[in-house]
Amino acid sequence: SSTGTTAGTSSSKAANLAITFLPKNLGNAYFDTSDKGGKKAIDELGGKYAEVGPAAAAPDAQVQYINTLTQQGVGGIVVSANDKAAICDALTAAMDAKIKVVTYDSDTNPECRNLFINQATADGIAKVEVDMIAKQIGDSGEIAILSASANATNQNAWIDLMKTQLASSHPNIKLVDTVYGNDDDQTSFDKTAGLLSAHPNLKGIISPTTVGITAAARYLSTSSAKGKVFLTGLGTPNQMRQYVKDGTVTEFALWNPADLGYLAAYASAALIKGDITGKTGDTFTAGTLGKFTVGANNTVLLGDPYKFNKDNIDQFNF
Amino acid sequence: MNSAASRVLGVLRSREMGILLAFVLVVVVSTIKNPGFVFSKDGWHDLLITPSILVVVAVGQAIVIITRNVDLSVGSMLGLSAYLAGTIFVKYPSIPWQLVFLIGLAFGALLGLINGALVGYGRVPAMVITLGTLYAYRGINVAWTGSNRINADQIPRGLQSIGNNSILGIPILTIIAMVVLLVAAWYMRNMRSGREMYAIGSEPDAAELYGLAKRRRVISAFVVSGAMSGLAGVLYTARYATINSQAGFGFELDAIGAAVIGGVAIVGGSGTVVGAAIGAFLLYTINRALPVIGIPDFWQKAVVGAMILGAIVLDRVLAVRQSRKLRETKEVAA
Amino acid sequence: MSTVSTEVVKTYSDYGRPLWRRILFTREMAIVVLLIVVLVVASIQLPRFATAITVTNLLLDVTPILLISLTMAPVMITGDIDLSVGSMVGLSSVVVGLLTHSGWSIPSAGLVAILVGAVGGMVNGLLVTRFGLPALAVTIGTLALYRGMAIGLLGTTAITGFDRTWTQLAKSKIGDTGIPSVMILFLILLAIFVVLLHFTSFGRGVYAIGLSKDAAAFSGIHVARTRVILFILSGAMSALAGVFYTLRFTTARGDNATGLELAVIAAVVLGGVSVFGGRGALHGVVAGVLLIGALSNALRLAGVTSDVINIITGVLLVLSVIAGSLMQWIQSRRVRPVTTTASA
Amino acid sequence: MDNPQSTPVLELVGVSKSFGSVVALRTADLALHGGSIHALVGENGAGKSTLVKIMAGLYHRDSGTMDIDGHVVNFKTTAEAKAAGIAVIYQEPTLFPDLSVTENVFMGRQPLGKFRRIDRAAMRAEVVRLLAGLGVRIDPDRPADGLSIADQQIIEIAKAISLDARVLIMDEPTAALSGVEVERLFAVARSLRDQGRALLFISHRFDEVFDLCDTITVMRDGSYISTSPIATTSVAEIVRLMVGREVTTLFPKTVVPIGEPVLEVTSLTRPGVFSDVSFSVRAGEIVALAGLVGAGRSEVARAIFGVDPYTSGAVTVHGKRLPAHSTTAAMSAGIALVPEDRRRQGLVMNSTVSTNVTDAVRRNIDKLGFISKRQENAFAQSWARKLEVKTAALDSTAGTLSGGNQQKVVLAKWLASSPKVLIIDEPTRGIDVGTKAEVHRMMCELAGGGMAILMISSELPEVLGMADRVLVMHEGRLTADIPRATATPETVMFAATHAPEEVA
Ligand SMILES: Nc1ncnc2c1ncn2[C@@H]1O[C@H](COP(=O)(O)OP(=O)(O)OP(=O)(O)O)[C@@H](O)[C@H]1O
Ligand SMILES: Nc1ncnc2c1ncn2[C@@H]1O[C@H](COP(=O)(O)OP(=O)(O)OP(=O)(O)O)[C@@H](O)[C@H]1O
Ligand SMILES: [Mg+2]
Ligand SMILES: [Mg+2]
Repeated sequence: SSTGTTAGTSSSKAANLAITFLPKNLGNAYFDTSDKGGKKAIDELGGKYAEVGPAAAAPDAQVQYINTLTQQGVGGIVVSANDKAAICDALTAAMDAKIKVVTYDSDTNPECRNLFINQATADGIAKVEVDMIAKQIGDSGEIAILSASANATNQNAWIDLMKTQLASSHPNIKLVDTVYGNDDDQTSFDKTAGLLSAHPNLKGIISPTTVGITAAARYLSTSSAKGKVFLTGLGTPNQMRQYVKDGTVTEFALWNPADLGYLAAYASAALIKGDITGKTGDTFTAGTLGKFTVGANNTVLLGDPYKFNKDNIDQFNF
Repeated sequence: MNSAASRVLGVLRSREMGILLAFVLVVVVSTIKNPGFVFSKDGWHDLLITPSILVVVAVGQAIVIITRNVDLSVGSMLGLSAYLAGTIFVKYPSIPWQLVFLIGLAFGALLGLINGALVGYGRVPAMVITLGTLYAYRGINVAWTGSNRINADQIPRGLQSIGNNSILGIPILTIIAMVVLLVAAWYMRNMRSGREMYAIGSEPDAAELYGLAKRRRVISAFVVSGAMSGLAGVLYTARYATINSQAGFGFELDAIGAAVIGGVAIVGGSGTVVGAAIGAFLLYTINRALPVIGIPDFWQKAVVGAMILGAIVLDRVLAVRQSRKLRETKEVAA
Repeated sequence: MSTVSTEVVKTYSDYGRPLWRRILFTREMAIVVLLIVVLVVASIQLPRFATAITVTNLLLDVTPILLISLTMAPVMITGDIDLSVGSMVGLSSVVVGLLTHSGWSIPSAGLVAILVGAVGGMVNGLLVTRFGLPALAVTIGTLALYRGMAIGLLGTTAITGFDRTWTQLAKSKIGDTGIPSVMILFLILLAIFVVLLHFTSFGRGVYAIGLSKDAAAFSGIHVARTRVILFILSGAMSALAGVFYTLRFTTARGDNATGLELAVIAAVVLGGVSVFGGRGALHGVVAGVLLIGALSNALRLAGVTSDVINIITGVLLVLSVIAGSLMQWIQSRRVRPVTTTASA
Repeated sequence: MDNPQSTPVLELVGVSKSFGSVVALRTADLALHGGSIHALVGENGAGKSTLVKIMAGLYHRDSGTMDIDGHVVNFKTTAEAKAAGIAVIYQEPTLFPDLSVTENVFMGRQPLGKFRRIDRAAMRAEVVRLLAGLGVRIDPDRPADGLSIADQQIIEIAKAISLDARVLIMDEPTAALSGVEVERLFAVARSLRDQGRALLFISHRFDEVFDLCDTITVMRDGSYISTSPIATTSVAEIVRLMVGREVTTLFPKTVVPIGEPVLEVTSLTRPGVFSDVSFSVRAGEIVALAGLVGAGRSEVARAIFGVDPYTSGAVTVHGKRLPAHSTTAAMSAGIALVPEDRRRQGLVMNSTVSTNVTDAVRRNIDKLGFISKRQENAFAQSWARKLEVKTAALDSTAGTLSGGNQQKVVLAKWLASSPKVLIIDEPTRGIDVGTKAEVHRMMCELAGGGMAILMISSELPEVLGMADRVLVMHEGRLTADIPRATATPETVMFAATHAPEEVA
């Protein structure tokens, strides 16, 4: 088809190491960190790093960017999907044009990408969050979840798993509400306020998103619920440091997003160079992170989430 | 009936009264369901503080709408000045916050002046101009901010405490909003230029024949709206302390909604800034009250939409009844 | 009222200006020319622009806006406005999703969605005409209402997994041209609306309503009925765009097409439709939509970021209206209108 | 009368003004003296209103001089003119409907108290005093919205008086007023004259001009023609100067055979507006509907035509009953309505002449719903010729035509629909004598052709001169049905001012 000619550069002999990161949206601290990791890896590889993305996390805008990248004939796209199906066709078209597609952070349907770099297994993430909140509130009472958007694939998967684990291992904990802050600071902030007024007996909040947990912590830190309502979830150390220090938050978890980007970039490069095809069992080396093996469903696992608290938080800067 | 009594009756029958009652109703119902809605430190605090930023923007928006214009760019202006305020704090952490408030006001006024000049001199509908600047200002914001963001730890604690602390049980933000509101209400009621804005919105052609300084008034309305958005931007920084390029996105519809719910006629010439402020309170309190009343998160927006429609339909029905009454009484003079 | 009224019977010229001036010196033509300039410059400057794949992507991207602009233009020509179109796209998407999920076929689900759109449009129209409310205020309300219903109905889920024959059809191209097949549908609709608006007495009524509702009513034009019909068409067309949206992105979500209303209005106004009503033509509108689409596509391809695209869209919009009034102003140095245009 | 020795308060010499290619004023001269009421007359489009707007500071003259007390002035804004003591009452009232009567009177110059705060109490007291001085009872706190035209005109006058202006200009202030209201206005005008102010009065009604004014200036085609004391001139003389020829008969009434009833209205009622209105109009008959402004005549006409609804009663044409509230049904039954407010209702002002002419018949000239510009122009061409509309091209904007020509376009629009019943509301409002005679001649011709004509008019001479039968309305009810033979000013006015029970 006509796509072959436009993607001409990618079929030249030298590997086309122009790799573009397409996060869910720009201006998101989490992706800033992860994409910086990606840039570091691409610089090490001598490739060409770029980052594009929509201002607001919507799938249609992501499709336009994917199409443009296909037109430009980049070597690889590293994308965090705003919708697991919506961007599928655009990604398939990109793969047809010999572009390697790696998803990170939030996956698409498996057939629309070459590889998914999984920050942690959904099970592991759900477990770590449930364990932390159970420990903090004394394994009984009302809790609520402050999520990102109602459509976020990864969030919903974790929430479902958390529900199962709560039901099976923590019968005295009652999940009373799930609200959506849309990964928007102001909305998350106001939703936290709403949660507290709607549920006067609330003892804990889990926010499995870095935007949400920061906004919730900021709300709690000046509210009278500070110290009474426990907050945990997924956050970055830099954003959470002051709230851990002032006692608003005891413990939260995350993987290292920079490592995630770094690994995704190396995986993308390995695909472009033809070192791996993405099939289960392939192995490749990701710079300083060492050797990784492609697991089931063409997925590479970064590792287990890491817990941050007063004692260790100052050792991290991202 | 003596005039004092008729004035009291007039106030009771006014458009603002209806919305105020609706607001009280929402609060009462929520409080019955959950006393903490009002009778807890946080409930009280949130009740007052949540709508405060919108109040400031809605006051400016109401003034623009009263002149038979509309300002769609308020959200973008808010975002730009919030980021400007944040940047100033990052660069000069010891800067007095009062100065930043002034800078925000002035910067917003400048953006508003651009809107106003384009509308006034271009003789083109404000809706188109401000739709254009909505895009342009937001674009400038994104270009400037890029994927940067300003985090809470970069904003001085002093400012953040302004954003969240209270004096005598009333949040500072709310006090600021109320001061702004009172000044604007006084101005719109008691100053010649304020009344001229009503006149211009009521009948622009007559205003022209009459020799009112139409262009100047319209431009100043936009400058005020810009300044209010600028101030709101700084307040946003103070309250949320986290700013990226999307701060205030979509705020224009909330601001117009607040004004419209508050009885400011979209065709200009009538309504008050106080009404717009009550509209802002009603709009955001509803948002918070719905989960308390037991309506799931997902349906909130739909309820807000239904409320806007209810408010304007009710307002219209009352206005029609009123003007029919006026027509019927006209022959008394003859 | 000539002093001597028994002169020879006069023949009036049909037009005050020669044909070429009437055709070339219009707002619409300026936009068409600008579009051509953008296309030519982009093709020269960006080697990857003049390709079939660009044609495909550009047209697919603008299809929802193109569709909705066909009805937004007449709505705005009557002096109304419909801000609820983006929300209706979302609601229609959710309806399609829910129905197919419970076993309906795409065509029947799509028809129901379009019906829902028509009803939503009718609600807008009746609120505007029955209560004499400004369309801006009403549709701000339904903007929130319809979006809220969409989000409320679907909750957390996004429905995917539509019948592939339909999702493929939504993206298929006509042969090697790169032109999406959906353009055939659009062209048919465009033809219908061009005839309706520019060559029928219904269309004449639309313009008359926009210029003076009173005078139109006294000329036997069904003012309220016409306005309601246009709102119904607007709702139905937005729903159709919603069906396309769902199929193209193979996902039904409540937040689909958030903010689309402003993009549509920007394009329609750029294309020469006056927000006061009474002015505008569909060739300008289509050119306006394509202009914004082509510009953003070219700029993205050139590596320009979305912010600059936003700035350019905004500035273009402002410039395009200012240019018109600048010319008016130059003319007004000679002819000063007594009734100055009000700003709203 | 003019005192040639004294300096005029306001003097214009050789003023010209063009709008693009349209020359509105060529050489206009005018001198206004204190203690005098000066009349300005001329055909439609003679340039009177343009001259007014120049004096008001709204337009800027292209050449010529304007002096106040012998000093040249150049107003850039209406505010400057106001400051110089010139108050203008435009034909269309310039009120702000949402604001109170008080605010309307004082907009922009409210009395101020401390901190430049508006002193509402003082303002209200002053308005109460002004209105009392004018002898009217209008609630100063009510909004201007909903006031009758007459009351609106009173507010305009109160405004002008409160300005304490030295020059008061009134552009056709009486066009929409009834007899009583006109008298009240004249009383105010005379007292202002006696205070030494200069007044300018523009009107197409000569009886008023000769009643009120002491000096008269005639304009034709944008040029000054003559100024003379009223005492030394006559109506015929003025008309000759204005039109440039003799206008012999203003009411060329011809006797035509009266046929069968065409339009029949029975017990038409709309609560609060009109009730139990019954009458019929026969082919070839001109029936006048007289009454005071606000009696509800236009409302009856609108209900018959289907623009407004009615709650009970019936309208039939040739025995066929029409559905209520349907203009299309009325039109296809052969009714046409030339509405009273041509700027808002009669014409689409921003549309072209040809579209306006075809607007009402567009469903007749289309083919299977399709309409083309060519058909439209051909159609408009023929009707513009028949009525001799004065316009440069068929695509000129209707709003740029002078009042009389606009009226011709409205007539063309409705005659084009070949109606059986023509309802014509204030057919000659704001129209000069020459055109007026033409309109009247046309009405007689149409009646002669078998058309049934219902004419609403506030001008008694027109009613008496044209009608075969006079219906009179008072406060929403028909109070009299007077045949031509017995119709006199007295019988009509009596019925117009008395409720039905009192009519014997
Ligand atoms: N704004 C304008 N643009 C173009 N032509 C105008 C404008 N105003 C007035 N004219 C033209 O100038 C001429 C004089 O108009 P003007 O309104 O002064 O007449 P007039 O004496 O007041 O007539 P009438 O008795 O109908 O009110 C007319 O031919 C009119 O068409
Ligand atoms: N928007 C406009 N553009 C151009 N000319 C105008 C406009 N409005 C009014 N005119 C001119 O002003 C003149 C007077 O308008 P006016 O409102 O006084 O007309 P009217 O109601 O018909 O009464 P009369 O003609 O008796 O003055 C008309 O001759 C018309 O040509
Ligand atoms: Mg005039
Ligand atoms: Mg009347």
